Amino acid sequence: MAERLLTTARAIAEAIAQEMERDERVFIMGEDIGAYGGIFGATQGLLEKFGPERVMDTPISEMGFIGAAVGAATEGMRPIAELMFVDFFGVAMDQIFNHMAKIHYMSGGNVNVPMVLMTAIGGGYSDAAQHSQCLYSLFAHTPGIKVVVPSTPYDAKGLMIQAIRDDDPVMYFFHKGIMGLGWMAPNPRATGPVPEEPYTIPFGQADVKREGSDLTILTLSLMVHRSLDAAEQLAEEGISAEVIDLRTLVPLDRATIIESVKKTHRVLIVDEDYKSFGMSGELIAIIAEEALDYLDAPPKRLAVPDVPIPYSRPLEQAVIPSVEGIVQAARELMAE
Amino acid sequence: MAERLLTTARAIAEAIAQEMERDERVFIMGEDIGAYGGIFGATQGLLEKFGPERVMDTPISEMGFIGAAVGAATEGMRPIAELMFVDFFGVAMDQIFNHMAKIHYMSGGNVNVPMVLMTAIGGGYSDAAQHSQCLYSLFAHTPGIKVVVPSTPYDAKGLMIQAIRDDDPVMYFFHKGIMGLGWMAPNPRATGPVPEEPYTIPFGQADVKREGSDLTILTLSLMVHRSLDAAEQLAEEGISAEVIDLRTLVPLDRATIIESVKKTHRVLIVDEDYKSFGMSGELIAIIAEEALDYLDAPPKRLAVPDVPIPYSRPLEQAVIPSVEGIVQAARELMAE
Amino acid sequence: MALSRETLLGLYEMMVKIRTFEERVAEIYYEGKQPVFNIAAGPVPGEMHLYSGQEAVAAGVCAHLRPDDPVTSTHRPHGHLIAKGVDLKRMMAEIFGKETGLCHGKGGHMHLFDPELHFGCGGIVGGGIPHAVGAALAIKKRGEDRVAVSFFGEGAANIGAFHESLNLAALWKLPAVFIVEDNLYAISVPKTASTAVRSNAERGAAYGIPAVQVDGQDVVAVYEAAGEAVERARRGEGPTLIEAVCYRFRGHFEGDPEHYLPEGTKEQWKQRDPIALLAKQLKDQGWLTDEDAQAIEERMTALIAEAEAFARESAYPPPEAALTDVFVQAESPREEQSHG
Amino acid sequence: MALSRETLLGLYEMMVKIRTFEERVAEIYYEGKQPVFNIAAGPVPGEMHLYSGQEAVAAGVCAHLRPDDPVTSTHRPHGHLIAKGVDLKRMMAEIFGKETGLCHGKGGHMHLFDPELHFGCGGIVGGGIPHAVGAALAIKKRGEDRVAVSFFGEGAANIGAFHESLNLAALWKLPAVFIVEDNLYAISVPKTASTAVRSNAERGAAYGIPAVQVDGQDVVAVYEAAGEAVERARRGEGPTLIEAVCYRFRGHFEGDPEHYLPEGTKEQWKQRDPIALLAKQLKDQGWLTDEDAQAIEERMTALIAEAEAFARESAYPPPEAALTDVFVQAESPREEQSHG
Ligand SMILES: Cc1ncc(C[n+]2csc(CCOP(=O)(O)OP(=O)(O)O)c2C)c(N)n1
Ligand SMILES: Cc1ncc(C[n+]2csc(CCOP(=O)(O)OP(=O)(O)O)c2C)c(N)n1
Ligand SMILES: [Mg+2]
Ligand SMILES: [Mg+2]
Repeated sequence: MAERLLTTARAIAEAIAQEMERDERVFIMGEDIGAYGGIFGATQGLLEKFGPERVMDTPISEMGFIGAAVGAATEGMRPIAELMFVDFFGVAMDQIFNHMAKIHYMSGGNVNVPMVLMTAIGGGYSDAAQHSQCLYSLFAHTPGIKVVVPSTPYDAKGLMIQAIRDDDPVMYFFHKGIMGLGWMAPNPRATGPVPEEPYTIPFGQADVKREGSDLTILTLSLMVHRSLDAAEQLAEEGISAEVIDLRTLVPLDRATIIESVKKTHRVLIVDEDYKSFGMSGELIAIIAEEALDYLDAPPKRLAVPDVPIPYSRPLEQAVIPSVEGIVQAARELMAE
Repeated sequence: MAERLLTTARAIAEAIAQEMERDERVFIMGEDIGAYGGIFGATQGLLEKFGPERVMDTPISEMGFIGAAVGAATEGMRPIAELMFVDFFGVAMDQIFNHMAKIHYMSGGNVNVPMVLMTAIGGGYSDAAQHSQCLYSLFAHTPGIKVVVPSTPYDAKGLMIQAIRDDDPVMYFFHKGIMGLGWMAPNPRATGPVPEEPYTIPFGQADVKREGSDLTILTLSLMVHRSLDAAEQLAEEGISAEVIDLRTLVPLDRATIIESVKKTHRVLIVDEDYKSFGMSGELIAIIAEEALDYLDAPPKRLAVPDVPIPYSRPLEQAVIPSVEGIVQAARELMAE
Repeated sequence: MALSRETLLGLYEMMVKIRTFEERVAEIYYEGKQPVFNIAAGPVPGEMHLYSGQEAVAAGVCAHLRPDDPVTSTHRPHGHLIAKGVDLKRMMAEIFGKETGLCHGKGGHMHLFDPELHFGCGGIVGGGIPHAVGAALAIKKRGEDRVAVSFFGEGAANIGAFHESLNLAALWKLPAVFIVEDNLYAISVPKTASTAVRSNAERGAAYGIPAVQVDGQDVVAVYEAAGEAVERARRGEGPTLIEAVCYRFRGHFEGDPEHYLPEGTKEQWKQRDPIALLAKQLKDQGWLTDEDAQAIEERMTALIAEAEAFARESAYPPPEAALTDVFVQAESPREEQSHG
Repeated sequence: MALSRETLLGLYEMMVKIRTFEERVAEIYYEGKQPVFNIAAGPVPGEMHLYSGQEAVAAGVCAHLRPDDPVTSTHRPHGHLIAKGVDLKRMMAEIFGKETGLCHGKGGHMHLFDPELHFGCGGIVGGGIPHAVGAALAIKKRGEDRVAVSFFGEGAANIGAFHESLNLAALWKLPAVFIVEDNLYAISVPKTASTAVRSNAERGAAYGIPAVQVDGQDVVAVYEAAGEAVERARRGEGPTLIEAVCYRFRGHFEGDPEHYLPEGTKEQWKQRDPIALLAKQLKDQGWLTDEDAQAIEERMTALIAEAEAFARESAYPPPEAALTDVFVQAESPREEQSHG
């Protein structure tokens, strides 16, 4: 039988729908998630299936409705809230950071906050400084939040089901460029095989998306795709790159990272988030702590160079890691 | 003439007063900064000197008044805003992160946001999960904010004057445990010599608070004091620790860090912030990138182990780096 | 409608219970903090915000609540939690940071959670208001007749979460009651310097919510207003906003120098101690004698002494416990991955 | 009071200018996006929120403003900036992402800053409201008679920043005017599903601020209400809240499928096009002929064509420019360190 192909957006919407069917405690709230189907399509079809009681359009009150999700979760529901763009986190950060993330701990483990906060990340289409960020590092720095950042339709579905079933608060970051939206630049990998039945992918398991022996590329989300394209080019030059999709930052699959670095002895981090004080630093630190003697060259990182995302196309293209940039960085790493 | 001694709180208040005298565009806003003098004393005496027009108590509206500081700054004033505890950043993060930090860049350099956002950090006195955090890493990850974290009365004054005169938004983090407050556990180094006349300390200059040859301790804020105490003990065991006070995270004095590591070949990061995806990772990454071959042992870090700050004393003491913990970590580092 | 003797005596007892608890906590708090105050010292370290003076509000509102009615509170939560019916032992043990505490020592005085009573609180001003909205939403979704109540200060009524929460509750017609405890100050900042209107009841209009200001020293006034609001919510008719004007007798937190208070005002307010006011009324009605009053006080003192003894005798959690409870599921659920 | 011919014609011209600009930007926007829509393609990539249909609000309000009156706007800022008197060339160049643009290409359509006009905007709903409060505070501190105006949508009136800002402005009696543009929708969410009251004018009461709802398709009504508000602010009498009910003719952003619109409503609203309404009034009064109208349109078209030509001919900033302007002072100030 031919494999069923879905876009990432449809895979996510299907995961949510299946869990809503399975568990009546699950409901979803957010701006434009009802009739509109979600600005990035992650909730398409849900209103029609489940009605406005379980698929709730909200006012522009992120502090209010994300806080309400926290309150509903502590009362035994399993809410999903959509923060339209991660860039808007600042208006709701207190609820995310001081409540969603900490109530379980502060209560000594007596109160659970089983909710999913899903949000869109990423740039590359000239949406500028307040609509193009990734920011998963901020939340990975925050104790108490599981951080999920899928890259493919298959992973997106399995990780979403896992997230909804998880008893902890989960932030789920989908990159606009992997959703398979009709109005974005086409990304062939944004459509892929997705089984119809529900399935889960455990958190904390990185996925080796391509095996290689000369260097390890650690990355996630859209940058998995760019890294795979770069690996292709590098292969033509005789450089064998292993591409590891971290998939979740919290929990982080240290074992897979360390194992790969011990094999290749060289590591490049590709990250669409800001460079300093974030994911790329953490990954290098872990490697330096656990595999220092295996490194044949200083680790390298390619990330947004600590500037806000500029609007103008040539500026934006200069700061977001590109396939060419990855190829170039890998070459430099091999030359060290 | 005997040196004049001030607490850090008085040093900060003096710096602000002197700048308010020098520049009438400077004013200060915050909760309880007037009659109360600031919960941590950073504004004591200012209301009496400058009156309620320039020393403004605000409602509990951090989004509103920090946003108002941004608006006043873009209109040519030089506001100082106090966020009482950094833990409350979440209610104002949008203004900090998307506006204060980005307007200069988004405007193509045409609009300046010369303001200081000062805030209290740190735990150790059982104020629990929502009143004990450090969080400077979150802001250091954010392009467009200068991040200042002094450790002594002398540095506090010079860095505050620098911050007020700086044309960029500056976040200034003072640790409650270094303020010299009468109601906190005494810290002898919270009182120190402070010149009366105004002076500045440039950003991006780390300070070697103690020279040493066997290992480098990179730290800041209260942890400078704990590290100095630890260095003392280590010296008795024949271990010579260099203690570097970073003073500012943005800009970061990479040169001093790298130079020290090249000298000692061993590095320990001591950080009261959460361990993962933060400062400690960044510092190790920089060292791995720039001085990999100089390391005789994997870099080590001591930080809050990715848990919220617990209330109960034995729990809290277990997660915040202590003098004993630093000594122990240094010993282990030397043994590798 | 005149309240029954039983109701009034119940309110009286509850107020005495709260007051006795708070005053005893204050004494304990200063252990180890004299002659030199060190916030980190003594059996109860950290900040301490007590509720003495405001008892009429917690008692008057919570008298209408069932254990399963969700309540969210603030940095000043003791009164609400006691009025909700907490086990004083586990509450006191938490304040001592002990293993037997409500949160096994992880929460402390500002972060008390009691899931059996559907009670939560926290140290962020306004942070609990949206949680009550969410709890009310959960109630409505399940078609239950429970009511979610959120207590917060007049200072909190100026933070964004207040606005967003009231709008959501009104829009979705949720079974929620919002109680503003206007004790005139947010730390040192008086309401006149924080709030552009005299009464937060004027803010009900912004959401089409019935709103009323009541005398928060008068437990009967609070009881009646809250009763209407709770009933309205249980009937599915939506939220209510109540502002209760009261006064805190002990300063914002222990150690507050209170330089900012105009001279004599606290003494004036103490003339209207809610407990004394009700005692007088009860005595006038012949429903309470001095001996009764004394007996109640003694009973409460004994209860609290018992809680204190429990707390003191309990062990601290072991240091390693600091590392647990970040996540329910440190590992992923055991379900098998069906693909991939 | 009847408005003068000059005033009315000024308003008319301004509305035509904005409309012509927006409709031309729409055409440019679709270049490179047809037949397949790709948001990243063409000379103007990214999201595009146009102002067509709401011109009466920007024109009616800004007619009272001086260049030095601060204005904060939103993700839909073109109308406000044009009405404020921007150089269309530099504005258009910014929308094209060119070096000659207002922000040298770093800002783009949602982040237009013109310090000479004291104008700023941004992509975060409600984000600009506190900035207007701060600008008004700066004005008051300096004793000037300038006025700060903040435009935002009815959707934004449900976010916390609205509440905090209005309270601060009222409390501090600041020279500020808050304009809610109620175009009935926040993307797809109708006001009835977002706002618990019918009119945001009802929210003035929560801050003791004079508040009024006006017909936002009627530029004269907007002009008059805004005039009063601006004068009140200039006289030092504090803030005003105005809600102008209007409609967006082009969807939330370009590409909006608008499935959520009830059938026929847009067509109904287009019957009340603010430009046509004023044109009719002017013609009825004999103050505008068809030829006049055509001449104005041609003049505006020419102006905008000139701006477009300028934008097209301008160069893109060099890629390295992405790394500048994070800080004013990449290095510390040159002042000497006097100690240590
Ligand atoms: C968001 C936030 N801002 C500031 C504080 C510091 N703070 C704690 S309590 C308090 C005053 C609260 O006043 P109110 O709401 O009136 O309650 P009350 O203390 O009077 O009971 C302040 C400013 C905080 N905890 N959270
Ligand atoms: C804080 C925040 N939440 C959500 C969004 C996404 N968003 C952009 S515009 C918009 C609708 C705004 O509606 P309104 O304020 O009525 O303005 P209008 O678009 O109708 O002019 C939304 C939800 C945002 N930009 N910022
Ligand atoms: Mg109060
Ligand atoms: Mg709208």
